[in-house]
Amino acid sequence: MSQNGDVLTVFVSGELDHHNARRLREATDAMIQQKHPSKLKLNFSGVTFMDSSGIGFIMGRYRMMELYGGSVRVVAVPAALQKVMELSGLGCLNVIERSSDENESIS
Amino acid sequence: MSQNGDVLTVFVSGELDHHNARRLREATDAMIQQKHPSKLKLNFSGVTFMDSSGIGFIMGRYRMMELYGGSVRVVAVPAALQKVMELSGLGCLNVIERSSDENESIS
Amino acid sequence: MKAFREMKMSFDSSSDNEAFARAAVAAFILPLDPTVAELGEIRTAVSEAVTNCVVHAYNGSRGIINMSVKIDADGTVCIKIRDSGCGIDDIDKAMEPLYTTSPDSERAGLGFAVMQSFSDSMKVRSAPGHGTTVTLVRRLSPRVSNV
Amino acid sequence: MKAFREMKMSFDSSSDNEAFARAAVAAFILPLDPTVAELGEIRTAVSEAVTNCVVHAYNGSRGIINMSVKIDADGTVCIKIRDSGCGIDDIDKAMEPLYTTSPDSERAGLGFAVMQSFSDSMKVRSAPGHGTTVTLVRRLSPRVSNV
Ligand SMILES: Nc1ncnc2c1ncn2[C@@H]1O[C@H](COP(=O)(O)OP(=O)(O)O)[C@@H](O)[C@H]1O
Ligand SMILES: Nc1ncnc2c1ncn2[C@@H]1O[C@H](COP(=O)(O)OP(=O)(O)O)[C@@H](O)[C@H]1O
Repeated sequence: MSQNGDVLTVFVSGELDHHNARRLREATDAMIQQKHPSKLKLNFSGVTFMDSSGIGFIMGRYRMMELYGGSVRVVAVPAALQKVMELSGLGCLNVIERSSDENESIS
Repeated sequence: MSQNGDVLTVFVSGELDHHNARRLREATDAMIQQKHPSKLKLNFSGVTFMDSSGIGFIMGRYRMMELYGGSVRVVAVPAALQKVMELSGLGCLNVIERSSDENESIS
Repeated sequence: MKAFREMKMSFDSSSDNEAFARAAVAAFILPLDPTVAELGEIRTAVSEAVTNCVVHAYNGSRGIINMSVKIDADGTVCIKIRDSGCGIDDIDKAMEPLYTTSPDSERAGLGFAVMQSFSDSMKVRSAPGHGTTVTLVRRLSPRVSNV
Repeated sequence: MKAFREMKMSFDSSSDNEAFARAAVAAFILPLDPTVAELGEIRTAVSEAVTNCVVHAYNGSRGIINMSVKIDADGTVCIKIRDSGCGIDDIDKAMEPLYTTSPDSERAGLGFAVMQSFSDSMKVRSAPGHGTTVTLVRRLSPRVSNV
Protein backbone atom coordinates (compact mmCIF):
# COMPACT_ATOMS: atom_id res chain seq x y z
CA MET A 1 0.00 0.00 0.00
CA SER A 2 1.19 3.52 -0.70
CA GLN A 3 -0.22 6.92 0.09
CA ASN A 4 0.17 9.97 -2.10
CA GLY A 5 -1.37 13.24 -0.93
CA ASP A 6 -4.78 12.15 0.27
CA VAL A 7 -4.94 9.23 -2.16
CA LEU A 8 -4.46 5.78 -0.66
CA THR A 9 -3.46 3.15 -3.20
CA VAL A 10 -3.91 -0.52 -2.39
CA PHE A 11 -2.27 -3.07 -4.67
CA VAL A 12 -4.43 -6.18 -4.73
CA SER A 13 -2.83 -9.43 -5.90
CA GLY A 14 -3.48 -13.14 -6.14
CA GLU A 15 -6.83 -14.91 -6.27
CA LEU A 16 -9.63 -12.71 -4.99
CA ASP A 17 -12.25 -15.15 -3.74
CA HIS A 18 -14.35 -15.41 -0.57
CA HIS A 19 -11.52 -17.11 1.33
CA ASN A 20 -8.95 -14.42 0.56
CA ALA A 21 -11.33 -11.45 0.65
CA ARG A 22 -11.52 -11.47 4.44
CA ARG A 23 -7.82 -10.77 5.03
CA LEU A 24 -7.78 -8.20 2.23
CA ARG A 25 -10.80 -6.43 3.72
CA GLU A 26 -9.24 -6.30 7.17
CA ALA A 27 -5.92 -4.97 5.90
CA THR A 28 -7.56 -2.37 3.66
CA ASP A 29 -9.99 -1.12 6.30
CA ALA A 30 -7.19 -0.78 8.86
CA MET A 31 -5.36 1.48 6.40
CA ILE A 32 -8.48 3.53 5.64
CA GLN A 33 -9.17 4.03 9.32
CA GLN A 34 -5.59 5.09 9.93
CA LYS A 35 -5.09 7.43 6.95
CA HIS A 36 -8.60 8.73 6.24
CA PRO A 37 -7.80 9.30 2.56
CA SER A 38 -10.27 11.23 0.41
CA LYS A 39 -9.64 8.82 -2.45
CA LEU A 40 -9.05 5.07 -2.33
CA LYS A 41 -7.38 3.55 -5.36
CA LEU A 42 -7.60 -0.21 -5.73
CA ASN A 43 -4.94 -1.36 -8.20
CA PHE A 44 -6.03 -4.75 -9.55
CA SER A 45 -3.07 -5.36 -11.87
CA GLY A 46 -1.91 -8.33 -9.77
CA VAL A 47 -5.27 -10.07 -9.48
CA THR A 48 -5.14 -13.45 -11.24
CA PHE A 49 -8.66 -14.61 -10.41
CA MET A 50 -11.81 -12.97 -9.15
CA ASP A 51 -15.37 -14.06 -8.53
CA SER A 52 -18.30 -12.09 -7.12
CA SER A 53 -16.57 -11.98 -3.73
CA GLY A 54 -14.31 -9.38 -5.36
CA ILE A 55 -17.37 -7.33 -6.29
CA GLY A 56 -18.53 -7.57 -2.68
CA PHE A 57 -15.12 -6.33 -1.57
CA ILE A 58 -15.23 -3.32 -3.92
CA MET A 59 -18.82 -2.46 -2.97
CA GLY A 60 -17.95 -2.69 0.72
CA ARG A 61 -15.07 -0.23 0.34
CA TYR A 62 -17.28 2.00 -1.84
CA ARG A 63 -19.82 2.27 0.97
CA MET A 64 -17.15 2.83 3.57
CA MET A 65 -15.48 5.62 1.58
CA GLU A 66 -18.88 7.26 0.99
CA LEU A 67 -19.39 7.33 4.75
CA TYR A 68 -16.20 9.38 5.04
CA GLY A 69 -17.22 11.55 2.06
CA GLY A 70 -14.49 9.95 -0.07
CA SER A 71 -14.45 7.96 -3.31
CA VAL A 72 -13.13 4.69 -4.76
CA ARG A 73 -11.50 3.95 -8.09
CA VAL A 74 -10.58 0.47 -9.29
CA VAL A 75 -7.68 0.69 -11.75
CA ALA A 76 -5.60 -1.60 -13.95
CA VAL A 77 -8.22 -4.34 -14.19
CA PRO A 78 -6.81 -7.33 -16.13
CA ALA A 79 -8.78 -8.24 -19.25
CA ALA A 80 -9.76 -11.62 -17.78
CA LEU A 81 -11.73 -9.90 -15.00
CA GLN A 82 -13.65 -7.45 -17.22
CA LYS A 83 -16.65 -9.71 -17.66
CA VAL A 84 -17.20 -10.19 -13.93
CA MET A 85 -16.72 -6.45 -13.37
CA GLU A 86 -19.33 -5.67 -16.02
CA LEU A 87 -21.91 -7.89 -14.33
CA SER A 88 -21.58 -5.84 -11.16
CA GLY A 89 -22.98 -2.56 -12.40
CA LEU A 90 -20.02 -0.83 -10.75
CA GLY A 91 -19.22 0.68 -14.13
CA CYS A 92 -22.31 2.90 -13.80
CA LEU A 93 -21.09 4.19 -10.44
CA ASN A 94 -17.92 5.36 -12.20
CA VAL A 95 -15.86 3.15 -9.91
CA ILE A 96 -14.10 1.07 -12.56
CA GLU A 97 -11.53 2.89 -14.63
CA ARG A 98 -11.48 2.03 -18.34
CA SER A 99 -8.19 0.40 -19.28
CA SER A 100 -7.40 3.34 -21.62
CA ASP A 101 -7.15 5.52 -18.51
CA GLU A 102 -4.72 3.06 -17.01
CA ASN A 103 -1.74 5.40 -17.14
CA GLU A 104 -3.58 7.59 -14.66
CA SER A 105 -3.22 4.74 -12.21
CA ILE A 106 0.52 5.28 -11.85
CA SER A 107 0.05 7.97 -9.20
CA MET B 1 14.95 -31.78 -32.56
CA SER B 2 18.26 -30.83 -34.11
CA GLN B 3 21.06 -32.87 -35.63
CA ASN B 4 24.69 -31.93 -35.45
CA GLY B 5 27.23 -34.20 -37.09
CA ASP B 6 26.08 -37.64 -36.02
CA VAL B 7 24.60 -36.33 -32.77
CA LEU B 8 20.81 -36.15 -32.62
CA THR B 9 19.52 -33.80 -29.92
CA VAL B 10 15.95 -34.11 -28.71
CA PHE B 11 14.54 -31.32 -26.54
CA VAL B 12 12.05 -32.82 -24.13
CA SER B 13 9.55 -30.48 -22.51
CA GLY B 14 6.45 -30.47 -20.35
CA GLU B 15 5.30 -33.18 -17.95
CA LEU B 16 6.96 -36.51 -18.65
CA ASP B 17 4.49 -39.08 -17.33
CA HIS B 18 3.05 -42.32 -18.72
CA HIS B 19 0.39 -40.45 -20.71
CA ASN B 20 2.86 -38.17 -22.48
CA ALA B 21 5.70 -40.70 -22.80
CA ARG B 22 3.97 -42.56 -25.63
CA ARG B 23 3.95 -39.64 -28.05
CA LEU B 24 7.48 -38.67 -27.07
CA ARG B 25 8.68 -42.23 -27.63
CA GLU B 26 7.08 -42.42 -31.07
CA ALA B 27 8.48 -39.08 -32.19
CA THR B 28 11.97 -39.86 -30.88
CA ASP B 29 12.13 -43.33 -32.37
CA ALA B 30 10.98 -42.05 -35.75
CA MET B 31 13.91 -39.61 -35.71
CA ILE B 32 16.40 -42.28 -34.62
CA GLN B 33 15.25 -44.61 -37.37
CA GLN B 34 15.53 -41.85 -39.94
CA LYS B 35 18.90 -40.35 -38.94
CA HIS B 36 20.74 -43.29 -37.37
CA PRO B 37 22.83 -41.01 -35.13
CA SER B 38 25.76 -42.47 -33.22
CA LYS B 39 24.86 -40.33 -30.22
CA LEU B 40 21.43 -39.38 -28.90
CA LYS B 41 21.28 -36.35 -26.65
CA LEU B 42 18.13 -35.92 -24.59
CA ASN B 43 17.95 -32.32 -23.37
CA PHE B 44 15.67 -32.25 -20.33
CA SER B 45 15.86 -28.52 -19.62
CA GLY B 46 12.17 -28.06 -20.45
CA VAL B 47 10.85 -30.96 -18.37
CA THR B 48 8.65 -29.61 -15.56
CA PHE B 49 7.63 -32.97 -14.07
CA MET B 50 8.84 -36.53 -14.35
CA ASP B 51 7.95 -39.83 -12.71
CA SER B 52 9.37 -43.31 -13.35
CA SER B 53 7.76 -43.30 -16.82
CA GLY B 54 10.56 -40.89 -17.74
CA ILE B 55 13.12 -43.45 -16.54
CA GLY B 56 11.38 -46.05 -18.69
CA PHE B 57 11.63 -43.70 -21.66
CA ILE B 58 15.36 -43.11 -21.14
CA MET B 59 16.07 -46.82 -20.62
CA GLY B 60 14.11 -47.69 -23.75
CA ARG B 61 16.16 -45.26 -25.86
CA TYR B 62 19.35 -46.52 -24.19
CA ARG B 63 18.58 -50.08 -25.33
CA MET B 64 17.62 -48.91 -28.80
CA MET B 65 20.80 -46.90 -29.28
CA GLU B 66 22.87 -49.84 -27.98
CA LEU B 67 21.30 -52.01 -30.69
CA TYR B 68 22.66 -49.55 -33.26
CA GLY B 69 26.01 -49.38 -31.46
CA GLY B 70 25.29 -45.81 -30.35
CA SER B 71 24.99 -44.08 -26.99
CA VAL B 72 22.61 -41.87 -25.02
CA ARG B 73 23.28 -38.81 -22.86
CA VAL B 74 20.67 -37.05 -20.81
CA VAL B 75 21.66 -33.41 -20.31
CA ALA B 76 20.40 -30.28 -18.55
CA VAL B 77 18.37 -32.17 -15.95
CA PRO B 78 16.46 -29.68 -13.75
CA ALA B 79 17.26 -29.90 -10.04
CA ALA B 80 13.71 -31.00 -9.23
CA LEU B 81 14.19 -34.22 -11.24
CA GLN B 82 17.56 -35.22 -9.76
CA LYS B 83 16.09 -37.41 -7.04
CA VAL B 84 14.02 -39.52 -9.46
CA MET B 85 17.02 -39.80 -11.79
CA GLU B 86 19.19 -41.02 -8.91
CA LEU B 87 16.73 -43.78 -8.05
CA SER B 88 17.08 -45.15 -11.55
CA GLY B 89 20.69 -46.23 -11.42
CA LEU B 90 21.16 -44.58 -14.82
CA GLY B 91 23.95 -42.53 -13.26
CA CYS B 92 26.08 -45.68 -13.10
CA LEU B 93 25.58 -46.31 -16.80
CA ASN B 94 27.08 -42.83 -17.41
CA VAL B 95 23.89 -41.77 -19.11
CA ILE B 96 23.05 -38.76 -16.94
CA GLU B 97 25.29 -35.75 -17.30
CA ARG B 98 26.20 -33.92 -14.08
CA SER B 99 24.75 -30.40 -14.10
CA SER B 100 28.27 -28.92 -14.01
CA ASP B 101 28.76 -30.32 -17.53
CA GLU B 102 25.61 -28.55 -18.63
CA ASN B 103 27.35 -26.08 -20.95
CA GLU B 104 28.36 -29.09 -23.03
CA SER B 105 24.67 -29.51 -23.78
CA ILE B 106 24.58 -26.40 -25.99
CA SER B 107 25.73 -28.34 -29.05
CA MET C 1 -9.04 -37.43 -26.86
CA LYS C 2 -12.64 -36.31 -26.36
CA ALA C 3 -13.95 -39.61 -25.11
CA PHE C 4 -16.36 -39.65 -22.20
CA ARG C 5 -14.74 -38.92 -18.86
CA GLU C 6 -16.25 -38.54 -15.45
CA MET C 7 -14.97 -37.44 -12.03
CA LYS C 8 -16.67 -37.27 -8.67
CA MET C 9 -15.36 -35.76 -5.50
CA SER C 10 -16.37 -34.71 -2.04
CA PHE C 11 -14.67 -32.34 0.36
CA ASP C 12 -15.54 -30.39 3.47
CA SER C 13 -16.93 -26.86 3.49
CA SER C 14 -13.68 -25.20 4.59
CA SER C 15 -13.16 -21.99 2.61
CA ASP C 16 -9.75 -23.35 1.55
CA ASN C 17 -11.69 -25.69 -0.68
CA GLU C 18 -13.05 -22.88 -2.87
CA ALA C 19 -9.63 -22.63 -4.54
CA PHE C 20 -9.19 -26.40 -4.47
CA ALA C 21 -12.48 -27.09 -6.23
CA ARG C 22 -11.90 -24.69 -9.10
CA ALA C 23 -8.32 -25.94 -9.54
CA ALA C 24 -9.53 -29.55 -9.64
CA VAL C 25 -12.15 -28.80 -12.30
CA ALA C 26 -9.59 -26.88 -14.35
CA ALA C 27 -7.13 -29.79 -14.17
CA PHE C 28 -9.83 -32.27 -15.17
CA ILE C 29 -10.94 -30.41 -18.30
CA LEU C 30 -7.43 -29.40 -19.38
CA PRO C 31 -7.05 -32.38 -21.78
CA LEU C 32 -9.96 -30.89 -23.78
CA ASP C 33 -7.67 -27.97 -24.61
CA PRO C 34 -10.09 -25.21 -23.55
CA THR C 35 -9.28 -21.57 -24.29
CA VAL C 36 -7.88 -19.47 -21.45
CA ALA C 37 -11.18 -17.54 -21.36
CA GLU C 38 -13.27 -20.73 -21.18
CA LEU C 39 -11.10 -22.10 -18.38
CA GLY C 40 -11.31 -18.82 -16.47
CA GLU C 41 -15.08 -18.62 -16.77
CA ILE C 42 -15.60 -22.23 -15.68
CA ARG C 43 -13.27 -21.72 -12.70
CA THR C 44 -15.24 -18.62 -11.74
CA ALA C 45 -18.63 -20.36 -11.96
CA VAL C 46 -17.36 -23.29 -9.85
CA SER C 47 -15.94 -20.87 -7.29
CA GLU C 48 -19.36 -19.19 -6.97
CA ALA C 49 -21.21 -22.45 -6.46
CA VAL C 50 -18.75 -23.83 -3.90
CA THR C 51 -18.60 -20.50 -2.04
CA ASN C 52 -22.39 -20.58 -1.75
CA CYS C 53 -22.15 -24.00 -0.06
CA VAL C 54 -19.53 -22.67 2.39
CA VAL C 55 -21.25 -19.34 3.11
CA HIS C 56 -24.97 -20.08 2.80
CA ALA C 57 -25.67 -23.83 2.88
CA TYR C 58 -23.47 -24.58 5.91
CA ASN C 59 -23.06 -20.98 7.10
CA GLY C 60 -19.62 -21.52 8.62
CA SER C 61 -20.29 -24.93 10.15
CA ARG C 62 -18.71 -28.11 8.76
CA GLY C 63 -20.51 -30.01 6.04
CA ILE C 64 -19.76 -32.08 2.96
CA ILE C 65 -19.75 -30.67 -0.57
CA ASN C 66 -20.11 -33.08 -3.48
CA MET C 67 -18.97 -32.19 -6.94
CA SER C 68 -19.07 -34.17 -10.18
CA VAL C 69 -17.74 -33.30 -13.61
CA LYS C 70 -18.80 -35.14 -16.74
CA ILE C 71 -17.30 -34.58 -20.14
CA ASP C 72 -19.31 -35.67 -23.17
CA ALA C 73 -17.86 -37.01 -26.38
CA ASP C 74 -18.69 -33.67 -28.06
CA GLY C 75 -16.83 -31.53 -25.51
CA THR C 76 -19.77 -30.57 -23.32
CA VAL C 77 -18.82 -30.16 -19.68
CA CYS C 78 -21.49 -30.82 -17.04
CA ILE C 79 -20.66 -29.83 -13.47
CA LYS C 80 -22.88 -30.65 -10.49
CA ILE C 81 -22.26 -29.10 -7.06
CA ARG C 82 -24.37 -30.50 -4.24
CA ASP C 83 -24.63 -29.70 -0.54
CA SER C 84 -26.74 -31.07 2.31
CA GLY C 85 -27.17 -27.68 3.92
CA CYS C 86 -30.04 -25.35 4.71
CA GLY C 87 -31.56 -25.27 1.23
CA ILE C 88 -33.22 -22.35 -0.57
CA ASP C 89 -36.85 -21.38 0.09
CA ASP C 90 -37.47 -19.22 -2.96
CA ILE C 91 -35.14 -20.10 -5.81
CA ASP C 92 -36.49 -17.43 -8.18
CA LYS C 93 -35.81 -14.73 -5.65
CA ALA C 94 -32.36 -16.17 -4.81
CA MET C 95 -31.44 -15.95 -8.49
CA GLU C 96 -32.29 -12.26 -8.79
CA PRO C 97 -29.14 -10.20 -9.31
CA LEU C 98 -28.05 -8.33 -6.15
CA TYR C 99 -30.33 -10.42 -3.92
CA THR C 100 -28.41 -11.82 -0.96
CA THR C 101 -29.29 -13.02 2.52
CA SER C 102 -25.76 -12.24 3.78
CA PRO C 103 -25.10 -8.55 3.09
CA ASP C 104 -23.16 -8.33 6.37
CA SER C 105 -20.46 -10.69 5.11
CA GLU C 106 -20.19 -8.53 1.98
CA ARG C 107 -21.83 -10.92 -0.42
CA ALA C 108 -22.74 -9.02 -3.57
CA GLY C 109 -25.77 -11.12 -4.49
CA LEU C 110 -24.19 -11.88 -7.86
CA GLY C 111 -23.17 -15.52 -7.47
CA PHE C 112 -26.04 -16.96 -9.50
CA ALA C 113 -25.74 -14.14 -12.06
CA VAL C 114 -22.08 -15.04 -12.62
CA MET C 115 -22.84 -18.77 -12.85
CA GLN C 116 -25.59 -18.07 -15.38
CA SER C 117 -23.44 -15.75 -17.44
CA PHE C 118 -20.52 -18.19 -17.54
CA SER C 119 -22.47 -21.32 -18.46
CA ASP C 120 -24.75 -22.33 -21.31
CA SER C 121 -27.33 -23.59 -18.88
CA MET C 122 -27.73 -23.50 -15.11
CA LYS C 123 -30.21 -25.52 -13.08
CA VAL C 124 -30.86 -25.12 -9.35
CA ARG C 125 -32.76 -27.73 -7.33
CA SER C 126 -33.23 -27.26 -3.62
CA ALA C 127 -35.11 -28.83 -0.72
CA PRO C 128 -35.30 -26.45 2.24
CA GLY C 129 -33.63 -28.11 5.22
CA HIS C 130 -32.06 -30.78 3.04
CA GLY C 131 -29.74 -29.15 0.57
CA THR C 132 -29.16 -27.71 -2.86
CA THR C 133 -27.81 -28.97 -6.18
CA VAL C 134 -26.53 -26.60 -8.85
CA THR C 135 -25.93 -27.99 -12.34
CA LEU C 136 -23.79 -26.02 -14.76
CA VAL C 137 -23.43 -27.02 -18.42
CA ARG C 138 -20.83 -25.45 -20.65
CA ARG C 139 -20.05 -26.40 -24.25
CA LEU C 140 -16.43 -25.80 -25.15
CA SER C 141 -15.70 -24.29 -28.55
CA PRO C 142 -14.77 -27.03 -31.01
CA ARG C 143 -11.05 -27.38 -31.72
CA VAL C 144 -9.29 -28.35 -34.90
CA SER C 145 -7.61 -31.62 -33.99
CA ASN C 146 -3.83 -31.42 -34.22
CA VAL C 147 -3.13 -35.14 -34.13
CA MET D 1 -5.17 -23.09 8.86
CA LYS D 2 -4.00 -26.61 9.68
CA ALA D 3 -7.35 -27.93 10.81
CA PHE D 4 -8.40 -31.37 9.70
CA ARG D 5 -9.44 -31.54 6.07
CA GLU D 6 -10.48 -34.46 3.94
CA MET D 7 -11.18 -34.99 0.25
CA LYS D 8 -12.37 -38.04 -1.65
CA MET D 9 -12.59 -38.47 -5.38
CA SER D 10 -13.13 -41.05 -8.04
CA PHE D 11 -12.30 -40.93 -11.72
CA ASP D 12 -11.91 -43.32 -14.60
CA SER D 13 -8.66 -45.02 -15.55
CA SER D 14 -8.02 -42.85 -18.61
CA SER D 15 -4.35 -41.90 -18.76
CA ASP D 16 -5.41 -38.23 -18.89
CA ASN D 17 -6.27 -38.63 -15.23
CA GLU D 18 -2.66 -39.22 -14.19
CA ALA D 19 -2.03 -35.48 -14.57
CA PHE D 20 -5.44 -34.64 -13.14
CA ALA D 21 -4.92 -36.68 -9.98
CA ARG D 22 -1.55 -35.17 -9.11
CA ALA D 23 -2.83 -31.66 -9.83
CA ALA D 24 -5.85 -32.23 -7.60
CA VAL D 25 -3.72 -33.45 -4.69
CA ALA D 26 -1.35 -30.50 -5.13
CA ALA D 27 -4.27 -28.03 -5.09
CA PHE D 28 -5.71 -29.67 -1.99
CA ILE D 29 -2.54 -29.48 0.10
CA LEU D 30 -1.52 -26.02 -1.11
CA PRO D 31 -3.11 -24.25 1.91
CA LEU D 32 -0.57 -26.10 4.11
CA ASP D 33 2.14 -24.07 2.38
CA PRO D 34 4.34 -27.04 1.43
CA THR D 35 7.81 -26.43 0.00
CA VAL D 36 8.23 -26.73 -3.76
CA ALA D 37 10.25 -29.91 -3.18
CA GLU D 38 7.58 -31.46 -0.96
CA LEU D 39 4.86 -30.62 -3.47
CA GLY D 40 6.92 -32.08 -6.32
CA GLU D 41 7.62 -35.31 -4.48
CA ILE D 42 4.00 -35.80 -3.47
CA ARG D 43 2.85 -35.15 -7.05
CA THR D 44 5.37 -37.71 -8.27
CA ALA D 45 4.28 -40.38 -5.78
CA VAL D 46 0.60 -39.84 -6.68
CA SER D 47 1.43 -40.04 -10.36
CA GLU D 48 3.14 -43.42 -9.83
CA ALA D 49 0.21 -44.88 -7.90
CA VAL D 50 -2.42 -43.67 -10.40
CA THR D 51 -0.33 -44.79 -13.37
CA ASN D 52 -0.15 -48.28 -11.85
CA CYS D 53 -3.96 -48.39 -11.73
CA VAL D 54 -4.16 -47.34 -15.39
CA VAL D 55 -1.36 -49.59 -16.67
CA HIS D 56 -1.48 -52.65 -14.41
CA ALA D 57 -4.77 -52.84 -12.47
CA TYR D 58 -7.01 -52.16 -15.46
CA ASN D 59 -4.41 -52.78 -18.16
CA GLY D 60 -5.94 -50.35 -20.65
CA SER D 61 -9.59 -51.22 -20.01
CA ARG D 62 -11.94 -48.81 -18.23
CA GLY D 63 -12.22 -48.92 -14.48
CA ILE D 64 -12.72 -46.62 -11.53
CA ILE D 65 -9.88 -45.21 -9.45
CA ASN D 66 -10.65 -43.92 -5.95
CA MET D 67 -8.41 -41.46 -4.20
CA SER D 68 -8.69 -39.86 -0.79
CA VAL D 69 -6.50 -37.25 0.85
CA LYS D 70 -6.61 -36.55 4.57
CA ILE D 71 -4.74 -33.76 6.29
CA ASP D 72 -4.12 -34.03 10.01
CA ALA D 73 -3.99 -31.13 12.42
CA ASP D 74 -0.19 -31.54 12.60
CA GLY D 75 0.34 -31.32 8.83
CA THR D 76 0.51 -35.03 8.05
CA VAL D 77 -0.88 -35.87 4.62
CA CYS D 78 -2.38 -39.33 4.10
CA ILE D 79 -3.21 -40.32 0.52
CA LYS D 80 -5.04 -43.54 -0.41
CA ILE D 81 -5.29 -44.70 -4.01
CA ARG D 82 -7.59 -47.66 -4.60
CA ASP D 83 -8.51 -49.65 -7.68
CA SER D 84 -10.78 -52.63 -8.30
CA GLY D 85 -8.49 -54.16 -10.86
CA CYS D 86 -6.45 -57.34 -11.23
CA GLY D 87 -4.67 -57.13 -7.89
CA ILE D 88 -1.09 -58.17 -7.06
CA ASP D 89 -0.15 -61.79 -6.35
CA ASP D 90 3.20 -61.24 -4.68
CA ILE D 91 3.48 -57.78 -3.15
CA ASP D 92 7.05 -58.24 -1.91
CA LYS D 93 8.21 -59.13 -5.39
CA ALA D 94 6.20 -56.27 -6.93
CA MET D 95 7.95 -53.83 -4.63
CA GLU D 96 11.45 -54.90 -5.65
CA PRO D 97 13.18 -52.14 -7.61
CA LEU D 98 13.29 -52.82 -11.37
CA TYR D 99 10.67 -55.57 -11.12
CA THR D 100 7.89 -55.04 -13.65
CA THR D 101 5.35 -57.23 -15.38
CA SER D 102 5.11 -54.77 -18.30
CA PRO D 103 8.61 -54.34 -19.71
CA ASP D 104 7.11 -54.12 -23.21
CA SER D 105 5.32 -50.89 -22.42
CA GLU D 106 8.62 -49.50 -21.10
CA ARG D 107 7.75 -49.58 -17.44
CA ALA D 108 10.97 -49.21 -15.43
CA GLY D 109 9.81 -51.21 -12.43
CA LEU D 110 10.52 -48.21 -10.20
CA GLY D 111 7.01 -47.03 -9.34
CA PHE D 112 6.95 -48.47 -5.83
CA ALA D 113 10.58 -47.41 -5.26
CA VAL D 114 9.66 -43.82 -6.09
CA MET D 115 6.54 -43.92 -3.89
CA GLN D 116 8.59 -45.30 -1.01
CA SER D 117 11.36 -42.78 -1.44
CA PHE D 118 8.93 -39.84 -1.60
CA SER D 119 6.79 -40.76 1.40
CA ASP D 120 7.41 -41.38 5.09
CA SER D 121 5.47 -44.59 4.94
CA MET D 122 3.87 -46.65 2.19
CA LYS D 123 1.42 -49.49 2.64
CA VAL D 124 0.16 -51.80 -0.12
CA ARG D 125 -2.85 -54.04 0.34
CA SER D 126 -4.06 -56.19 -2.51
CA ALA D 127 -6.55 -58.95 -3.18
CA PRO D 128 -5.78 -60.75 -6.44
CA GLY D 129 -8.77 -60.40 -8.75
CA HIS D 130 -10.31 -57.71 -6.59
CA GLY D 131 -8.00 -54.75 -6.47
CA THR D 132 -5.24 -52.87 -4.73
CA THR D 133 -4.99 -50.02 -2.23
CA VAL D 134 -1.82 -48.00 -1.82
CA THR D 135 -1.54 -45.72 1.23
CA LEU D 136 1.08 -42.99 1.25
CA VAL D 137 1.81 -40.90 4.34
CA ARG D 138 3.95 -37.80 4.20
CA ARG D 139 4.66 -35.39 7.04
CA LEU D 140 5.21 -31.85 5.81
CA SER D 141 8.00 -29.87 7.42
CA PRO D 142 6.60 -27.58 10.11
CA ARG D 143 6.22 -23.94 9.13
CA VAL D 144 6.58 -20.82 11.17
CA SER D 145 3.11 -19.34 11.13
CA ASN D 146 3.01 -15.91 9.50
CA VAL D 147 -0.40 -14.82 10.74
N1 LIG E 1 -26.08 -23.60 -1.74
C1 LIG E 1 -26.93 -22.73 -1.15
N2 LIG E 1 -27.58 -23.07 -0.02
C2 LIG E 1 -28.45 -22.21 0.58
N3 LIG E 1 -28.74 -20.99 0.10
C3 LIG E 1 -28.13 -20.58 -1.02
C4 LIG E 1 -27.20 -21.41 -1.71
N4 LIG E 1 -26.77 -20.75 -2.79
C5 LIG E 1 -27.39 -19.56 -2.79
N5 LIG E 1 -28.22 -19.44 -1.73
C6 LIG E 1 -29.10 -18.31 -1.43
O1 LIG E 1 -29.26 -17.51 -2.60
C7 LIG E 1 -28.84 -16.18 -2.37
C8 LIG E 1 -28.25 -15.57 -3.62
O2 LIG E 1 -27.08 -16.27 -3.97
P1 LIG E 1 -25.99 -15.60 -4.91
O3 LIG E 1 -26.64 -15.06 -6.14
O4 LIG E 1 -24.91 -16.60 -5.12
O5 LIG E 1 -25.44 -14.35 -4.08
P2 LIG E 1 -24.56 -14.27 -2.75
O6 LIG E 1 -23.77 -15.53 -2.60
O7 LIG E 1 -23.67 -13.10 -2.98
O8 LIG E 1 -25.52 -14.07 -1.61
C9 LIG E 1 -27.90 -16.27 -1.20
O9 LIG E 1 -27.76 -15.07 -0.50
C10 LIG E 1 -28.53 -17.38 -0.37
O10 LIG E 1 -29.59 -16.90 0.41
N1 LIG F 1 -2.42 -51.16 -8.84
C1 LIG F 1 -1.84 -52.29 -9.28
N2 LIG F 1 -2.59 -53.33 -9.71
C2 LIG F 1 -2.01 -54.46 -10.15
N3 LIG F 1 -0.67 -54.65 -10.21
C3 LIG F 1 0.13 -53.66 -9.80
C4 LIG F 1 -0.40 -52.44 -9.32
N4 LIG F 1 0.65 -51.64 -8.98
C5 LIG F 1 1.77 -52.35 -9.23
N5 LIG F 1 1.47 -53.57 -9.72
C6 LIG F 1 2.45 -54.64 -10.07
O1 LIG F 1 3.69 -54.35 -9.44
C7 LIG F 1 4.73 -54.26 -10.42
C8 LIG F 1 5.76 -53.24 -9.99
O2 LIG F 1 5.18 -51.95 -9.94
P1 LIG F 1 6.09 -50.65 -10.03
O3 LIG F 1 7.18 -50.74 -9.03
O4 LIG F 1 5.19 -49.46 -9.89
O5 LIG F 1 6.77 -50.67 -11.46
P2 LIG F 1 6.13 -50.51 -12.93
O6 LIG F 1 4.86 -49.73 -12.84
O7 LIG F 1 7.18 -49.79 -13.68
O8 LIG F 1 5.89 -51.89 -13.47
C9 LIG F 1 4.00 -53.91 -11.71
O9 LIG F 1 4.74 -54.27 -12.84
C10 LIG F 1 2.71 -54.71 -11.56
O10 LIG F 1 2.90 -56.06 -11.90
